[in-house]
Amino acid sequence: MNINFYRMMISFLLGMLLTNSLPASQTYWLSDIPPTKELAKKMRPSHGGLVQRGKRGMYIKRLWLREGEDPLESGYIKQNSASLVFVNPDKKISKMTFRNKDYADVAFKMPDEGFYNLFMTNREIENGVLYVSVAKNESLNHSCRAGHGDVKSKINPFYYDEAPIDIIRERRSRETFHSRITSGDVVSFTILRQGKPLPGALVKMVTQKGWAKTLKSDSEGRVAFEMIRDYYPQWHEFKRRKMEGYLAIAEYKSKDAGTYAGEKFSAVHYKVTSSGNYFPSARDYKSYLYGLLIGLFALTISGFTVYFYRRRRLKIYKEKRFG
Amino acid sequence: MNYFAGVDIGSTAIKIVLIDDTKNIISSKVTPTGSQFRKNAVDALHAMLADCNLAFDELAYVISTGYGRKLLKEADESVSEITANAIGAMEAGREHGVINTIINIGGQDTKAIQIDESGTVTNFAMNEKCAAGTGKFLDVTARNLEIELEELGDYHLNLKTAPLPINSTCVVFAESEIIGLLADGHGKEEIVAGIHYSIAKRTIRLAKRVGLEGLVYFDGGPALNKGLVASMEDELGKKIVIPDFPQITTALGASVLAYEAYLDEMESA
Amino acid sequence: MNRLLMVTSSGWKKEIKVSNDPKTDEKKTAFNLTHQAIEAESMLRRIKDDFPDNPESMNYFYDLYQQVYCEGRSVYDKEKIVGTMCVQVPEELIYAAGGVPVRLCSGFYTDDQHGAEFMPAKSCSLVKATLGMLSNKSTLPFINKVKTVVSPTTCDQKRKAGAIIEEMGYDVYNMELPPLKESEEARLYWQRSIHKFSVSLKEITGNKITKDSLKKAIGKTAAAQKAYRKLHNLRKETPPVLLGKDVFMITNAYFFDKIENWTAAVNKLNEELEQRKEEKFSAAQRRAPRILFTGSPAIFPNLKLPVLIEESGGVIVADENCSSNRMLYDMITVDEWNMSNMVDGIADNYLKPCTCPIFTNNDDRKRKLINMSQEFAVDGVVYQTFSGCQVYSMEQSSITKVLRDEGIPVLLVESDYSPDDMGQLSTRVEAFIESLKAKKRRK
Amino acid sequence: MVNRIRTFINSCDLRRFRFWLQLLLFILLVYGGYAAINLGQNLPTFSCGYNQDGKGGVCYLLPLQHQLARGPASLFSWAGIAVLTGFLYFVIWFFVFNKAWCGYACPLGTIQDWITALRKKMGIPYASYTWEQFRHLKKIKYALLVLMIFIPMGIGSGIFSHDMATPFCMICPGRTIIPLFTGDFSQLTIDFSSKTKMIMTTLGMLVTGLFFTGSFIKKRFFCFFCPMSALHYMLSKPAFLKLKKDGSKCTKCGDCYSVCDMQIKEIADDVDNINILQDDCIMCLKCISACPEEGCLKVNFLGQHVFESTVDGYIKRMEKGNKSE
Repeated sequence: MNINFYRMMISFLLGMLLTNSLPASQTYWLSDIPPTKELAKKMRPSHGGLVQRGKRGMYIKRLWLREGEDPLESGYIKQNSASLVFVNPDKKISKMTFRNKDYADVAFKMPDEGFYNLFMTNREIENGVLYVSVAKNESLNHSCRAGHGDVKSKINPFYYDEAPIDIIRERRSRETFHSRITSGDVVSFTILRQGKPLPGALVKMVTQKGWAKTLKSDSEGRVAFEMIRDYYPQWHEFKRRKMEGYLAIAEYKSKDAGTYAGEKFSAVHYKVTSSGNYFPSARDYKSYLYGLLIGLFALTISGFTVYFYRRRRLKIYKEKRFG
Repeated sequence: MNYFAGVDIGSTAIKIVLIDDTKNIISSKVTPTGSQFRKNAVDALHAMLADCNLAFDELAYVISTGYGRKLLKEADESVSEITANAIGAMEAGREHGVINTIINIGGQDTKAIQIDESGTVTNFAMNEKCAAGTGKFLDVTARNLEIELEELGDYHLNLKTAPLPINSTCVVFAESEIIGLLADGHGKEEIVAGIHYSIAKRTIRLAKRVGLEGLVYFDGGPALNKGLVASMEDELGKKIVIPDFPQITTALGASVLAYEAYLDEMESA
Repeated sequence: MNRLLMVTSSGWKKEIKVSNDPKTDEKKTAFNLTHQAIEAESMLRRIKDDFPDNPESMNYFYDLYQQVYCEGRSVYDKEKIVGTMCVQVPEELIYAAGGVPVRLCSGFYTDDQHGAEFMPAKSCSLVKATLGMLSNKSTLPFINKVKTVVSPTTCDQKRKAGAIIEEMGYDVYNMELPPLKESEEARLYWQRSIHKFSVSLKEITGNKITKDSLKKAIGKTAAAQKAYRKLHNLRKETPPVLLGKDVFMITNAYFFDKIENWTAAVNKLNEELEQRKEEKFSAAQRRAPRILFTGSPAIFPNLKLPVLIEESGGVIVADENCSSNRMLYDMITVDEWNMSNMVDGIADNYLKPCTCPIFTNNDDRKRKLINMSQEFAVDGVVYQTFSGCQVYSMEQSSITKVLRDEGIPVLLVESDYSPDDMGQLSTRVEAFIESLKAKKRRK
Repeated sequence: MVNRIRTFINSCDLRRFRFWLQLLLFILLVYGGYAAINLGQNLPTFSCGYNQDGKGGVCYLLPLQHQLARGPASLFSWAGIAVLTGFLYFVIWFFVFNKAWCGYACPLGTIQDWITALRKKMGIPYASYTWEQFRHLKKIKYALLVLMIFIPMGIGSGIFSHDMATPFCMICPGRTIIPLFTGDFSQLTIDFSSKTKMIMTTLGMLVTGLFFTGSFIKKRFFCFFCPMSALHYMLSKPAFLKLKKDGSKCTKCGDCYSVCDMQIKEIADDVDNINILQDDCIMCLKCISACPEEGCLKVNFLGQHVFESTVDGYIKRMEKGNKSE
């Protein structure tokens, strides 16, 4: 754990050098993993990832802007003035900005159940190309005490038409607030541009351990990845709640030209990122074979004991014998 | 004025009682039963009526009781001697207080009856088949000692020493036992007293089965025998009520029942 | 063929033809000339004629007794008869094994005298009569057909009688009955002896008990018991629809009659009684005291006491003895109709509800008597014990105490088969009936 | 008119009635979820919570163990009220049918009755405990109840790891068997993720294996060890549905004891108490259907007649049984 910490510090320093203008070609994404240990202590796990407990049990979500393509070691951006669009489960859209205290971070309360979406859009022109980079984050808020009543209405993702480019993780058929993405699951994304499916986008999936795969989105802008199984500890050290991060980056170059803030550009380079977590698959630690074996074992053993007991009882009658 | 008759055809004697509708006894008669139950009973009844110059049809209601009750066709109804005895004892013992237990030693059987205040029989016991300790036993004893039945009481009373323990009260062996005792030189008084005590012990044991609390009433022929009464009281440990005419209590009860049955008939008619 | 005039104690005459045809080898007189026949005939006559309005469907039973007990014509001819000594022998198993159970308890005074040679003076007349019947040459015809006698070793005298019967040449099968019935061990013990009995029935009757034969057997006795249960409930009516002596005749007929005919006859009688119930017809006088008869079983022709009670004005509305109620009341309950559950169901049915005094504690019998006296609105209980019957006389005090606490008067009668205590008995019974009437009038 | 209905009910064929009612309630509790039926999560019967979307309501033991595992801070604070209200709902549900929940509504009980019916068809006789075994095994359900309450509290106060969550559910055959009816086989697994999980799921599978053999030879095998029945019994006194016996009418024929699935002896032997409900009783009312005495055994709901033993009913049932199988 501490090795990563040093590497994180280096990239952090590197980040410090660059002023708040962002090199356009970099990948920016929002992550709920805190940069420092002190912050990490304040965090608590919940169904929707790390949260902070506010007054009377209110969950507060904090997101940090990070730069880089590695879900674990990407550096934290110091300041950023980009505007943020915040959408709560009731689909009310509001604006937000980074607090830029010592990191570019944002925090919001999550009173209701459901998904909270946050979009950071940043536009830069660099040597004639307009880089539109969007960092998206979808945080879930759920507590079992609220019961599991109408899951159906709150589970569906939010389609934000104004986003220049958007990446949406599709919900699986019987998904509930308790469902988790596990190794071996098929995770599919839809890439939208101004609300319309964007075919031909290059979507790259990067996991914490460095596995990466790039696919092209099909005609409806859909792309599907099968999550990799990359957790092989000794069986007795196995942690079924081991959380590993992934980063989905979609890029698309379009030829249309135009001017932005006075400068002309000849091509637009869209980039949208979305981070998430995945866990070891139940099949890694649950075995049907052993289950059925033990069940059958108990069945046959007790069956035979009863059969022989009954046969023996016919022959002699077990009297109470003394001595 | 209506007259009611109660005819008690016992094994040894026929007892008839005549009462009027104020329930006091007009006349009573005791004759030996003899062999023809029915004829003797009817003759005795007619003889008694003749004495009080009444005709048979003036009798409003006649009830027969005792062993031969079913044979007396002239009776309007027949009632068991236990029920009759109970009513009779309650009637005769009225001035002595409320009777609880009746002991009746008849010719062939000994009965103990427990009644409640209204004269209903609540429990009773009889000696089994054997006639030991009954009137018959006293007759045989008197005959063997060549003394009169009535003298038994006096012999018992002028006894000075302790009575002789007689173990068997069996009528059949009574004769041989008494002759044996006489041969051993025992006085008649000793023997009579011993016999009285063994009868008393046997009767009280029977009576215990129905309970002996409250007032005990003793009737039947042997109740005339003073000696027997004394031994019974000694054995029981308290006074026993003896009616003036103990022999006719059952017949009296039958006549009272005749009177009540006559009243029932009048009401329902 | 010369004629002989016979006169019995109760003044009844009968003309007798003395057959001396050479065919009968050792000069065996035809059954209908024996003393048993005379005794049976006089009692049957007394039961039929001394009571005015017997139900019409009782004639089936009167004719049955006439046929079997007076003329000696057996109901069975080819069937395999298995004699049983007591109600504890499971009839269903015998029927299932193809045999026919016949109860050997006899009520004949003549047999009682014959039996006296085997038994001590003061012993149960019923057992003496049974021994006499089995040893007597000119006995009831179907008794000669009995080869096997099943004795469930209930009361001491019946158990020892089993050994004497064995010496007479019958083969006797003794079943082991536990002296206590409450505990689980007793239940299993009895179930084991029933299992042994159902297996050894194969040697007795020659065919094995199968599931179907057992089911049919249980169905047969269940139908009979259903008919009896209906009769039992009809007797609760006031005014009473039937005299007790008739019920004894019916249930005693169950000893030797074919079960199908018996059930049909009882069902026919039930209809007639149902009809009487509507008409509010009373089989007894107006204020006849309702008597519960319990104690040693009253078996034809020794219905001396019941007939005496009803002649002196009482009516026996309920009985609790093993010649009638206890034999037919409890029905077999089966949860799963396979062999093991049916046989165990039979075992439980004969042991658990039984109120026979041979079991050590008799609180079941007390509760049953109290419950019956309430249900039948009983005025008095007559408790008969045969002199020498030790189990019933031992229970006299406890039963009388319990009934007296409930306010029910009890008449304890100790008698036997001989008619010589008729005089004394009639006095006591009449007195008891009169005391009940007086009590009833005052109430 | 009331009497005619009453005699009709009293002489009904209880076996057939019970089969259909059990089937109906089984469908309600195991497939109710598909018809959006949700009877809440405090049901006094084994409508298993692990049967994800099919369940018509949740067996109270699951939320009870969750709530007790919350840790002493919140358990004994105001938040603890939720545990009490949950328990209150359970008690109200329970008061309505008393232990008839086990005899009629419990899906696991119904499965065992079906297995018994199979054994009956095959003509194999049932087994029964001896009196000693009965007396000793009787205590197990109370031990399980105590464990079920104290282990979650232990989890809450940190003595046990979270992997021990809902301990009884882990070893309950309901968790593994009832979801099978909605095609969810996931519970038949051994969870190797931690030693505790491994042991608990192994125990679960062992009990499932034992359950099948046990309920094949012994009627209502599992109900004898079930902590829910122990919990029920503590609340059964004031419940509305009462099993009553009139001792004066009882001839101690022992029929009720011989047909009782749970082998309860007190029902036949006890002639003094009126209220004779025992802790093992599942109120299947077979004893009432087997009682030959008029009005001896009866069950009534707040004093109103529900079912009563009658002679005619008894005879009819015995005749029907004799002819059928």
